[in-house]
Amino acid sequence: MDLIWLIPVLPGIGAALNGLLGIRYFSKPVAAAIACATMGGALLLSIFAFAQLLGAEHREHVVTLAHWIPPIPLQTVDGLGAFEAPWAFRLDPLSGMMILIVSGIGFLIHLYSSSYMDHEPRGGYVRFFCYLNLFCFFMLTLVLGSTFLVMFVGWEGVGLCSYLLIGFWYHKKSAADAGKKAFVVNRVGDFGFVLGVFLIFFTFGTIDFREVAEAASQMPVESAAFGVLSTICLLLFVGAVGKSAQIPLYVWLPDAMEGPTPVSALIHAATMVTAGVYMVGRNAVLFSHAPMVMTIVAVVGGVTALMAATIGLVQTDIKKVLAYSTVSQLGYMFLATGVGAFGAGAFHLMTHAFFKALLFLGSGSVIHAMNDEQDMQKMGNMKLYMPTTFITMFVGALAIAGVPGLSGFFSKDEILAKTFVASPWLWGLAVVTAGMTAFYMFRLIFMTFFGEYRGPKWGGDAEGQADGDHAAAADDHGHDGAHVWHGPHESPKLMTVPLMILAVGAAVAGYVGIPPIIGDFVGVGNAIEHFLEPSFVAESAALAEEGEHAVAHLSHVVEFGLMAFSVLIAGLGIALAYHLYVRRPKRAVELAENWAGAHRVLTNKYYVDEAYNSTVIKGTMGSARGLWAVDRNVVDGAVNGAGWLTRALSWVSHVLDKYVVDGLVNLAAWICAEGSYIFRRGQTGLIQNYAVATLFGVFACATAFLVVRFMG
Amino acid sequence: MAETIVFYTLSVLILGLAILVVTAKNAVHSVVALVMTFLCVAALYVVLEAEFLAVIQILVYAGGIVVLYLFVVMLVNLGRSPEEHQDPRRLSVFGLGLAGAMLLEVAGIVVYSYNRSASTVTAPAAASPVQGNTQELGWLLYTDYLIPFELASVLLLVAMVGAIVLAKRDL
Amino acid sequence: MEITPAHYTVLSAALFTIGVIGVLVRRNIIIIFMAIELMLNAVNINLVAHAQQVENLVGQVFVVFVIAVAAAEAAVGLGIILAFYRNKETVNIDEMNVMRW
Amino acid sequence: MLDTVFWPLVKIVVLLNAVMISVTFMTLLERKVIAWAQSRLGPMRVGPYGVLQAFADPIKLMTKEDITPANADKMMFTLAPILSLVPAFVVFAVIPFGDDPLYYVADINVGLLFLISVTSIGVYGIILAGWASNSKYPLLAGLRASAQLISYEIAVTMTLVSVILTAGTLSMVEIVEAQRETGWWIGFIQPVAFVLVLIGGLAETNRAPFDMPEAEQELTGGFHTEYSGMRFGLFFLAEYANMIVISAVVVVLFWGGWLRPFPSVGALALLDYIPSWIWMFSKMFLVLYLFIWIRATLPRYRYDQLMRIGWKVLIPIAIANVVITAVVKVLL
Amino acid sequence: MATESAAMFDTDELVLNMGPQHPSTHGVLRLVLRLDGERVKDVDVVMGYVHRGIEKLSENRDWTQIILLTDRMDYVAAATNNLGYCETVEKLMEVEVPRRARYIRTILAELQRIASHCLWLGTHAMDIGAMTVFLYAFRERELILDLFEEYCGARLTYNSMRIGGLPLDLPSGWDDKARAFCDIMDSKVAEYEELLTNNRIWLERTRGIGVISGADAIALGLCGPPLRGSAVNRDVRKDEPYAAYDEFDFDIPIGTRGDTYDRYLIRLEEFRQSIRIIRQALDGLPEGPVMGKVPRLLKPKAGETYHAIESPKGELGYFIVSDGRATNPYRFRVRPPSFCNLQGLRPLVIGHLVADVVALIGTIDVVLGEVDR
Repeated sequence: MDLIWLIPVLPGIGAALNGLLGIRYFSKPVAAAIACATMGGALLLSIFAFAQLLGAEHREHVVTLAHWIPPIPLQTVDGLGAFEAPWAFRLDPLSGMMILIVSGIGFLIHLYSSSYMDHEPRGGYVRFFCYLNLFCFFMLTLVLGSTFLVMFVGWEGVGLCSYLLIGFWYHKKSAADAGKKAFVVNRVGDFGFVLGVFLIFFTFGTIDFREVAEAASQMPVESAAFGVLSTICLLLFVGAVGKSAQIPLYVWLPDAMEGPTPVSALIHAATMVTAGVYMVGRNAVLFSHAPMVMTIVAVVGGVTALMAATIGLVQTDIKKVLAYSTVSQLGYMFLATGVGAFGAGAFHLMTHAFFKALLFLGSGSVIHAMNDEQDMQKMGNMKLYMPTTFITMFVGALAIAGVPGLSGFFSKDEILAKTFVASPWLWGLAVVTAGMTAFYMFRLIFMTFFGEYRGPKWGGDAEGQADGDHAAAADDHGHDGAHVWHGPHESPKLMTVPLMILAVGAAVAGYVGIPPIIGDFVGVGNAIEHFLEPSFVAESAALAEEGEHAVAHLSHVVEFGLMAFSVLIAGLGIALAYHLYVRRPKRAVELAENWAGAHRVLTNKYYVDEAYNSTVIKGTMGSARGLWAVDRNVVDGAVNGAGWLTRALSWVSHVLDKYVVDGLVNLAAWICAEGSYIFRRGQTGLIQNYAVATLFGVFACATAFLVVRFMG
Repeated sequence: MAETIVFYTLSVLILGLAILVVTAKNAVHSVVALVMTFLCVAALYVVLEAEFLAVIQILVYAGGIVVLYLFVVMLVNLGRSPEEHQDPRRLSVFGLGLAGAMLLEVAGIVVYSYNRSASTVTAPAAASPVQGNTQELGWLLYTDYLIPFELASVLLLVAMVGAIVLAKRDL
Repeated sequence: MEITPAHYTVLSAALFTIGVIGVLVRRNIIIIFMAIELMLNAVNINLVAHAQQVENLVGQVFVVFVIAVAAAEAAVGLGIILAFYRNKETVNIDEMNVMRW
Repeated sequence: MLDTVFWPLVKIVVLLNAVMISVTFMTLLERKVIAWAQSRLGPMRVGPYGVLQAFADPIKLMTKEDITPANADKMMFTLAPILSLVPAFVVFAVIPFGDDPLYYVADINVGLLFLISVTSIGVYGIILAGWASNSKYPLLAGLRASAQLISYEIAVTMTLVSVILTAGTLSMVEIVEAQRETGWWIGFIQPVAFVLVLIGGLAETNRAPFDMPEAEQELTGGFHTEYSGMRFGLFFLAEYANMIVISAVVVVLFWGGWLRPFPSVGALALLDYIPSWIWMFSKMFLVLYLFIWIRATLPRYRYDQLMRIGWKVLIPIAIANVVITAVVKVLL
Repeated sequence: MATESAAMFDTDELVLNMGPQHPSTHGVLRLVLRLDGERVKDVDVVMGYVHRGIEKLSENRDWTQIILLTDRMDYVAAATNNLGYCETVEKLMEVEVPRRARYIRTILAELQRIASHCLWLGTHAMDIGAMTVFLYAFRERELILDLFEEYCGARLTYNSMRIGGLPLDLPSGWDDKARAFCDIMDSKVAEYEELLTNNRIWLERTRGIGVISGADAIALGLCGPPLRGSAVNRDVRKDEPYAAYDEFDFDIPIGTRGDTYDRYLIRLEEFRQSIRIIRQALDGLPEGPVMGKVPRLLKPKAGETYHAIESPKGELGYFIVSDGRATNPYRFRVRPPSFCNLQGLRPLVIGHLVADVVALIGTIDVVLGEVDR
């Protein structure tokens, strides 16, 4: 376990190699091999570390790599404190689970990308892997960080990589803009996070997670007053909202779909966006001492989940649907943490990582097959052309829809159950969302894979087949635009194998968290909750007791009922989707026309972007203009006045200089020039004349010597 | 007796060839006369029991430096003789007279001083641990005169760099 | 008649004078350089002769240094001549007066 | 007087004649060996198997009209072949052909240095020949040749320094004696130096694959294009004399001179009955045969490639060899 | 230091006249080189020293007499010239040539190709200084000349074909001798390769020297090995088969870099391919007459025709116009491959060193008799 620092460093090395040398020298396979190998190494180390953690008595391990910031005396509540930040990595159940997710899914996506990005020119290809590796480096730093500051390094790093990768095709204006948007919106959240960290240090005099948690557990639960802990939590939550795309800062995530699809899968579905959830989970103790903030978290999560789901209902861009779905599922996770079910949130985080990565990669495969077409209206009947992708994506959709037996069912159901205990209202919200989720997911599946093919035509089948070899050969030669599309086709092995692995994961990952009512029958406990417990619960005795108490109140019957109800809702959603998009496709159009107003609102995503544009952006720009006017008139005026004064003074000095000082100098020069006529005669420029002069000198000396000798 | 013959023969050769160097119309002839002069000087070194220097004189002077002159003479392929243009202000005749006077003076000094002190002063070097002209010279160069020797090598390096920089047409 | 260092000195002086005359009279700068080599050789003869007379090799050591300096001088000097010739198409020392007032 | 003047003079006369005769036979040997390499017979008409060709050639050269081009510098045109021949002959003075003083003219204490320095004079003949002909091809070839000679001279001299360090003396005779005392021919101790000297020797004698200055196909004969008759013959003589010198130097410096093989192995003392000069000559013959063999086999380098090899390959290796030799010498 | 000055004796432009009497311009080609030091800045190719007016002469000769004149064009590949001319006239007169004659013609043409390449290899290697190869190659060329002598009595100008077929059938036992020659040649090609192909000096002298791109080569109208060296797959034997080439199995070697070394490799490979063709032709030699049905008085009907064959040097084409009344051609014009390839000399040479010029003259393989005609 002492080698856990290598887990983030390995992809870092890969990024450095590819970035410093690769872009100039490496061929595509070499770059991909380096990236995949470093990620594979990180995955192996992660598995190894995780296995050791499972076997360890004390499930927490901190490795301090080096001193980063030496102790700096800073003011805190309790007088001077030492602000100190070692480069320390912490391996505990929560971070253990996270590194497995990040390195595992990261590795699969590296593999997938090596094929998916093959159409890129060599430089871009290597650059992509450099960014991807760099992202994994920062993400692993984030989850392994032992202090808020190390975590913040990762936090900002993944933000940077997200920006780079969204804007990977930077020559496309929309991509560049989306990158900027993601970056700017994240800044808002990061600002809150930084403030939160400041406040933590000011309050506790330390920024180490464990020490903070221990200190916080000694403080009373702020159920009545909005105290310092609540403030901290609110600020941290602002950070989480930014990173995890919750209301009101979710707007960047759908736009982030401009990036390459593997990026969307890795960063904007499986890992980075869950950093907010992870962070809240990591600070479970703090949050459980601030029930008011918890409520805010739950409400924000619930509302986000519902709102994103409604938008997702009408989107036609396959990646946008998945993006809103991600926002919605993240809302779910926050809902779970908000109601105190940190374990359930983390559990959903894990299952979501599997099926959402799967869905994104599957959609990437489809997009790839359709020659970069993302509009679902132009797809259809793809199951004919790409069976593997279809099957794996279907499994993913089933999982996210919460069909019993698959992973989504377990995690979502647990959240629902916990929510019901906390607040039936929120439960209602969540159930409706679940139904919508099932609907739009299957709408996606049906529009893409079923029905008639609606895409562009390509060369006749026979011809296409005959030219297959030729096309492959052409692909080998160059990627500069000469790529000819020969109709939808199944993706290469390198892309489908990760899909299959993820599909298996999406199917079975839920079995680590079987809910007690089923687990009791088969004699298996909720393994993951039990496993994650030390990270969340131990310290917050008060809340834990309350939670236990509440759950205990939920009878098996009610729980079964809830479960059945949610399954029913999901089933309804699927059925509705089938009805509207397979059985009677015209009906969907009619519906949209009948409900034109609502449809328009949903298609335009509630006009949130426009609202932000007219308020926040316009406001910022207006105030900037005002400030500029002040700057120009007042500040510049003062500076110009000073300038004028200087010039006036210098004119006086100039006159003096010109007639008095220069006059003296010129006089001296004139004297020299006039006098030099006499001496210039000797300077003939003939070297030999000078030599004669030298010789004459020698002659004189010799003569003098002789004279002295003979006379003396 | 033999030494006398050899000395006078060589002296006549050296001076005659040197005059040829200075007076030859064609620069190439000058160079050839210069080589001959140097070879004769080398022979004089042998008479003076400085075999190593004699060989070095041939190797470095005759075989190296003068070849350089020859190259330059050939490269500087002149359309007109450089002697065609003469600056009216030059003091050649004065210089010639002055040089002659100098020669007389120096000869005078030499003859005078040797006549005054016929006894020659010898200052034998401290007993050298090695035998033979070359070895002793090497010993001196690498012990007492090590620093000047190294400086000379640096000088040559600098000259080499300088020559390349100057001679390269486009840098 | 025995050959004394005085003989060598006179020979050296004569050779030196020929060199001096070459430097003063000729206008081809290459030949002037050669005259300078003659002067250096005159000095060398002197050094070697006296080294033999005083039975001390220091004189010969200095001849080695003189030769080294002569090599350096020839290399740099001829480099300058070539550079000059390329620009001015002449090696006449009377025409090398661009640095004059 | 007899010892200091007469006998050396006799030896010099004998040696010069021997050199000239061996040069004539060298040309015959070269023609024959190359002919055999090229599956033909070579000269067959003059004498049995063309043996008398060796005399026919010089006679032809001597009786041919000796033309001096109208615009040539007459004095230099005549001086050039002499300048290239004299050094080639002078160096024979210090080459020991056998173990007895009878077999060499002089054993001077700076023999090797003398050899190097005198050889370096030979370049004048080539440059002046090129210049005096007052013709473009010879001038070009003359400049090429002199540049080549000087470049490779540096490499060879550098290499010889390592040999001097190994043997600890500058005298040719003592170098051989040193090899006898150690029982190791320097060629086994300094194989790199041997190869360098061999390559440098090829280049210094303008032999294939470095025969640029005489590249018939490019410069129609090089610096001696305008020469004919015996003046051309002198160049020829000088070139082959130089080859013999190089072979002798290689043998003396690296392959034990006149020593029999395995000089330290007493069991082979039987071989001492063979006179030392036979050993010397047979070794020289092998080296010369190698030169001819190379000429028959290899194409020619281009001028810039040749200079590149000289400056960027041979000289660095030579310097490295000297440094390594010095370090080893100090450490031992 | 001395060499530093030597390396820059490029002080001014030097005009160097190479040829017409120069050992390495292969006949009487004259090059006026403008040198910057040793580097060629420009070159004027002057030719015409052996112009004999063969084309004009032919317009005043009997159709059969012209065969004799074609011998004198590419005199190192006379049989190929005969073949091209005869086939052109046959095409004009629409005469059927017996199969046996076509086979023998193919054998002769390929033997001629080997002989021509032998000459090329020898002189090319000689130019670069490898003189042994020269004599080796001539030794093998001698064997071919012996074969020709036995067939038609001549060793250089064969006059070996007739319109409509061949003057003579093969002498008995000739085919065995030809087979024996093929066996000898196989081992000899390996010998040449051993001497040159991996020779360091040879590589340094030829690789990267005289590089010309395929597009440039086509634009200059190059043909034969110089064109194929630049990765252009063009060989008349494959593209427009004549004689009996469509019945044999052989490969056309193609270069990749378009430098002198590639052209060398191509010609060496052509040795092997020629041997392959000869062996196939000897094995499948059909019986029958060697002369087709041709009228006594040759008087083709009015018309014009162009026909090209692949000579060792490249595409050799004849353009003949007959007015239908006279027993001589109205217009006779040759497209000589050497002439076309000589166009490539100037672009190849510019920028190279003087020493490369001879290598480059060698690599394009011109015969001045054909250039000047």
